Amino acid sequence: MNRALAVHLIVVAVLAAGIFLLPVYHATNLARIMVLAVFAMGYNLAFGYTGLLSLGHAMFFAAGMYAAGLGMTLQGWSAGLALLSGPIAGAALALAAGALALRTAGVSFMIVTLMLAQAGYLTILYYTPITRGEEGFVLAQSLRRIGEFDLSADLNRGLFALGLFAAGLFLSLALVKARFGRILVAMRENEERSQMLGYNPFTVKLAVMGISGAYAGAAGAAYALLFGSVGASFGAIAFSILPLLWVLLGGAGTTLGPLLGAGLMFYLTDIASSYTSAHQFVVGAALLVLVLFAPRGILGALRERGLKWLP
Amino acid sequence: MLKLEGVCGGYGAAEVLRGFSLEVPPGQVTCLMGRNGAGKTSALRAIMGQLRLSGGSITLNGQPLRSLPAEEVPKAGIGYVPQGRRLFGPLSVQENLTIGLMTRGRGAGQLERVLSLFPRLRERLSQRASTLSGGEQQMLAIGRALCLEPSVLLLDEPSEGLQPSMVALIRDTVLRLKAEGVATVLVEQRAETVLALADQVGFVSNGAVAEVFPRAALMPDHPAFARWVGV
Amino acid sequence: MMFDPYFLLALLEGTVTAAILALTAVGLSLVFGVMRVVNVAHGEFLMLGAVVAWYVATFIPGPPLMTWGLSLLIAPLVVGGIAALSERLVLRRLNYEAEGTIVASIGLMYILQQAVLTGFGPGARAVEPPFDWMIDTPWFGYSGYKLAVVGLAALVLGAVWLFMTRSRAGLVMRATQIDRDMARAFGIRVDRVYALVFALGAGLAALAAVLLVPVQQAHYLMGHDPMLMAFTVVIIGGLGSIRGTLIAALLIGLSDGVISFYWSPLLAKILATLFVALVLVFRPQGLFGERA
Amino acid sequence: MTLLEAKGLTRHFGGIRAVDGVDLTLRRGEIHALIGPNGAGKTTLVSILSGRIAPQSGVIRFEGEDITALPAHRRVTRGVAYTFQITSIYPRLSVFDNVALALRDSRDLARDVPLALARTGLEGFADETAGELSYGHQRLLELTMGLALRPKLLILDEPTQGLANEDIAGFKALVRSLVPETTVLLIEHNMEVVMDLADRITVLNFGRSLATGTPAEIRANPEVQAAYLGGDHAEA
Amino acid sequence: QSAAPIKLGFQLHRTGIGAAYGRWYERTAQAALKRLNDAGGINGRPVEIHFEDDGTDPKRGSEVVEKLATQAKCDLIFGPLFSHVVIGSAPRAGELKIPYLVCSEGFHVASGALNRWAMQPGISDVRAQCTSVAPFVTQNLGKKVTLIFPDYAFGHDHRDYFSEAVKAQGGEVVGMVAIPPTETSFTRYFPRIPRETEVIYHVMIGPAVLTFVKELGQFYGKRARPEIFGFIDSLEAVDLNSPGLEFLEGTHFWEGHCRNLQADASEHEKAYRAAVGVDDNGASVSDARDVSTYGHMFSVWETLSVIRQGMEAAGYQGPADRQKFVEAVEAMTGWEESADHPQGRKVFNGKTHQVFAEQAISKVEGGKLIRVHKTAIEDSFYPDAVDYTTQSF
Ligand SMILES: Nc1ncnc2c1ncn2[C@@H]1O[C@H](COP(=O)(O)OP(=O)(O)OP(=O)(O)O)[C@@H](O)[C@H]1O
Ligand SMILES: Nc1ncnc2c1ncn2[C@@H]1O[C@H](COP(=O)(O)OP(=O)(O)OP(=O)(O)O)[C@@H](O)[C@H]1O
Ligand SMILES: [Mg+2]
Ligand SMILES: [Mg+2]
Repeated sequence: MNRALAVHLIVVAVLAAGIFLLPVYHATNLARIMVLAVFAMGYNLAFGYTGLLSLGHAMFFAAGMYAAGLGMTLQGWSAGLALLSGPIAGAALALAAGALALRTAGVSFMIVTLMLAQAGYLTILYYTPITRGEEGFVLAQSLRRIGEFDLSADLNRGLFALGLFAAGLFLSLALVKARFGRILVAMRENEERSQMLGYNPFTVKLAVMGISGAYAGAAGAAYALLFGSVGASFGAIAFSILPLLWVLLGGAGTTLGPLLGAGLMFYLTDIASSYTSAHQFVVGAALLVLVLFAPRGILGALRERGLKWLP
Repeated sequence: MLKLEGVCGGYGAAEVLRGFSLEVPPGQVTCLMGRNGAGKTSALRAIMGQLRLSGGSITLNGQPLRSLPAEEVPKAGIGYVPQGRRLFGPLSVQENLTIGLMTRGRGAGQLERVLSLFPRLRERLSQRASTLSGGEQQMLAIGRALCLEPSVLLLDEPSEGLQPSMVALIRDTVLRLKAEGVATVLVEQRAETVLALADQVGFVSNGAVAEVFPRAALMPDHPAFARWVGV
Repeated sequence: MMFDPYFLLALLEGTVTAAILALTAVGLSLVFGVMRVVNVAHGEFLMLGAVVAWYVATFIPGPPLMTWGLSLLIAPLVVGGIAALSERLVLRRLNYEAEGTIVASIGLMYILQQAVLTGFGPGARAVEPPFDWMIDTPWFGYSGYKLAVVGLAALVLGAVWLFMTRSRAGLVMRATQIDRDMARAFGIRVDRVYALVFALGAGLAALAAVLLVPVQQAHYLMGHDPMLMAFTVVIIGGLGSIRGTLIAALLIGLSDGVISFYWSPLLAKILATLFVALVLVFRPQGLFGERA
Repeated sequence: MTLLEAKGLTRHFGGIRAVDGVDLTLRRGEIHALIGPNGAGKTTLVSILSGRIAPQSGVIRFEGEDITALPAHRRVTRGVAYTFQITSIYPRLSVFDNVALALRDSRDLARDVPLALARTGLEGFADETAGELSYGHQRLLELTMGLALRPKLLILDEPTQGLANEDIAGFKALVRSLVPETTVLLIEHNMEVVMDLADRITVLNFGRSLATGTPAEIRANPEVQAAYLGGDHAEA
Repeated sequence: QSAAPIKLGFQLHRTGIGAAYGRWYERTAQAALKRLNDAGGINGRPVEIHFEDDGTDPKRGSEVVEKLATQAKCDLIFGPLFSHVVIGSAPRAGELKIPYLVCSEGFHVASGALNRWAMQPGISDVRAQCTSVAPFVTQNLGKKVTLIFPDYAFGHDHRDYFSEAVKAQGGEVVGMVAIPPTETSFTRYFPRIPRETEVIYHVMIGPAVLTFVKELGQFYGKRARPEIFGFIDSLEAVDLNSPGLEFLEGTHFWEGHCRNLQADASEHEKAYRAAVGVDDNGASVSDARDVSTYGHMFSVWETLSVIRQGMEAAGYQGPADRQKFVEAVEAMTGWEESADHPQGRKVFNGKTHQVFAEQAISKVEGGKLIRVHKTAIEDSFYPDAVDYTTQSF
């Protein structure tokens, strides 16, 4: 138990060191990876722990992103308020989508979330006069500050991303370690049994959808403010599949898997494209190799090979 | 004759069978008894090629089974009724039986025989197997195995969940098959069933057959029962 | 709006969309229904089929009808072969486990896309239809080939349906999917079934592609949308039900076509998408699926 | 005195009248057995009681309150527990986790889980993966989970299936120790167990209740003999 | 004083939906680079270009900006085309204070949405393009226009600015058909074209455009059809002789730069064509099937010329002079047709960071695009929407 906590603290400490010590390129990447990892951690709670294979999480990310972005540009919200609106928007939309989609299970759930997200994506396009659709819009640098804290400055960006990530990480650690986490896994493993143990599958799953949506929305809002642009491509299907891929790579149902997966995928693409113009080939091959040797993701494999305590 | 000699194997890294040896003579009923977790099911799975084996040999009429791929074992004439039924749940009763019939490419006459053995199945031919009652599922599991007209039949606790008259029916069936020359391996917990059917009884413990007795040597109060199954 | 010829056009278009959807979906229905493998690369098999068709049409001299006929043979073979290879090299080793196969098929998708991008290029390339037949109504013209696609799709679907129901193959495949160990215990050659199903599914996608290229073009990213739509069709139709697949394709194709006749196209798309989602919400097992 | 009262429960599947107007009364603290031929509707009936299946008609009262419309999980929290005929556990979780999930309001799992396991003799298995247990042990785990819920009414659907003989003896003792705090509704085909344990027996046939009575009465009932017991049990 | 090479970052759509453009942008950049280095580089220093793929994705785009700026330590970045990528990437360029020269045609630089580091000196923007072709359309093709455009920002710019210009010309927009993105078949939208329509104005992008054009042809069949005026974007990288495109004969296109070699082509134009490796039909000299994105890719070549001029004017030494570079470009007012600017004369607006050019209107004749009109640069002017020079760096 404490071993797990120690590992998490070390990871956060290493990330913090990275922000201060790494060259600016990698430090910015790290900030980006941490924000995306928050998205993935939320996804992991729903998918990795609870077994809800959603293909609609881009919708929640986009909800946070647009809530923050439009709040600032149309309503004149401050950056702090905009950041706060992200998780709220994400959670609200996730609860609404969940209330519908959770009437189904398995592949139907997958398709329903996919379709809802697609409808959400098209809605962004439909309101192009406001959202600027596919093209998106830019958040002026001058707006992206909380009081004196300029979110667009490199170090600040890193620190903010780290804070968000650490909050998300420890929250998810606490969640999965708590009774709630055990119940989530129970839903994944045998829903009928869980119901006959007195758990309400619907509310449990709806709750986790809400939490997951809040993570996604928080990441979306943070992304908009840290990197300064908002666009519909963050609501497209591909952006729903990415967190799934990250989580699977890092290890579904592990607290640190999302970070690992998001980071790995980022650097896989980044490094491959430095060496070859056919970089997708390298990435594809790497994915195959990884999955052949660690079909449960990297941390999943470690957990199977002895590190049983890994949360 | 089905013969297991010193079979060792298990799941993952764990060894479950530790030198399991057994001879199943044709046309006889061999019963296996033992405590929960002793390895009875694992032994049957070993025969079916579903267990990772690390040693020993399994032969049918001198022909080695161990080296065969799992799907060849039933074609050699071994029918299997697994514990917990393991039907093709989403398929209909009819389809489950058809799969049994396909295995050795024999005919419809067998289907007729199975259905007259379990008339309840005839009423339910188009029902999904998973919605059958527990007992009906057990009938289907047995019927499916009989469809392939086995020369060796492996039954893993077949009377589980069956009403008493059905249990009697299963006993009759085993005896009838015996008369037709089919060898049966029967894993069973109830001593009275064992004593009513067996030609020989093997007591399984700790992944191996600890003792084998011919039927004649056994009485309900035989100490082996107390020693190996705690009656 | 009594008789509006353009409503007829919307219906026609809806039917063609439905045919194309159904064609793309049958292969997926097979693979997904039997192996429960979420094959993200299915769309890439479709795309490969189109690319092969373009190569055949471009480099084999002869009238379009002949090269088209040749493509109908060659593309499924080539693509089925590639699929069988990837099944053997990757999926089999993963034991077809749901999670691993998603990553693996994403990997495969990248590789196939890159291969085509490098070899075939990023452009959209057209293939001539096998016959140049235009239907001329007083109000609009319509490509005869598109109508032919509807007929051909019906043929292909019929053939697959026959294969699945008349031959024992369908049964064997489904049993294999339900319980592999027990399927083996009844003499089913599980490995072979899986390889066959996977190759067959890919081959059908390629076949669909050959029918499709004269209408759309071969392009290295063309697989993405059809794959998602095909998934939807398969789920709405109910797993493993060919009839369901067909009806779901009609439902989706026509709803898209007809709704967009009345509303602004983008709004129509949104409505059609929501409609599909709601169908599933209120009939989670799909229209023709059965589930406990 | 009455814990549960069901009236006119009906559930048909297509043409099959699985449960067809059944009345059932359970007295507080009794062991009540439900027997009947295969396919008689026993599992369907208790599924209706536990809320897994909705009845097409009929009323269920539990402790005087109408629970017919309550979802299954709410019934569990009110004290109705069900163990499955076809084993339903969490196969990929450890035995410990399986039981921990059932101990819904334990403050100290490290203490309570081993205690719960000890009741069924599974104490040595806490760290094993549940799906890797032998069949008999999985059945025991199923039972453990039911017990861990500390229900007022425990519905056991063929609990002795797959148990070795010595475990059956232990099982009988266990069930006896549960009453009168817990009321037990027991489905069994093992007549020895039924006759030994039950205070009262209800016999179901073709979805209808054939008779209810003490073991002696049931044994003597000719209709029951014809439908279910057959000759050899009549005098057992 | 340094002889170390100047490093330019090129943000390239090598994969993703922009790939067809990307590969030609890369070829053009390579050709321009070779010419530049052969002529002695910039300020006497050789020039290198780092190409980095952004997958035509805004998220990756901003990562690529990061990579080119901070890891490859490029002096500036140029080359992106797709608007959503530009908008996703430009903020990061602004933060990193690195010049970001866009080779798009979006109305994002000149609209003021970006920042002082973003400029578009190579190609005119959508607003200028549609404003300047409107007179030709209304005067020669018809006054009742129906617009067909993709239902997102790029299409909306066309819708808004072209309608405005048509009205200013006394024409009338009688129909607007917005086509949802992700659409792969189009026939069912064509009934929305009102019967009174005299001209169809269409602009589509993405891989399905060929289908669009084909289906438009099928829809009209042999019947009388309105005049058709399209943006070449619909057919960039597509062979005009592809099956199904026969009906385009006699229709008109806007072209940023004429794909087919025109009878009056200048020497500069011929030299440019040869340098990039494009034949008289606008296809690759090594593969006649490999049609270029000729209407747009000149912007890469010309942007590089502007970079050279800007750096020379600023006396550019290294990253410390980036601001000077931007100011130097802002101070420019335009360029004559030359080897540096083979597409033609340009007027540059330093305040809006946007260039204005002559536009070609071509007619399809015998499967070739023959220019029938050239708009005046002044036709494309519109009031400034921003003055970047007043913004801080
Ligand atoms: N799938 C599995 N993975 C790992 N271990 C297993 C698996 N199945 C069984 N075992 C282990 O193998 C041992 C023998 O189990 P087996 O099922 O053969 O027992 P059995 O004699 O049939 O018991 P029962 O009477 O309870 O059915 C047990 O210790 C069990 O935990
Ligand atoms: N979902 C269903 N669809 C169709 N028939 C069903 C369904 N569920 C149960 N049945 C049928 O209803 C009847 C009663 O089933 P039930 O499971 O209640 O029997 P049971 O008394 O528990 O029998 P057993 O002792 O064999 O377990 C059976 O004939 C069964 O086939
Ligand atoms: Mg067993
Ligand atoms: Mg039952």
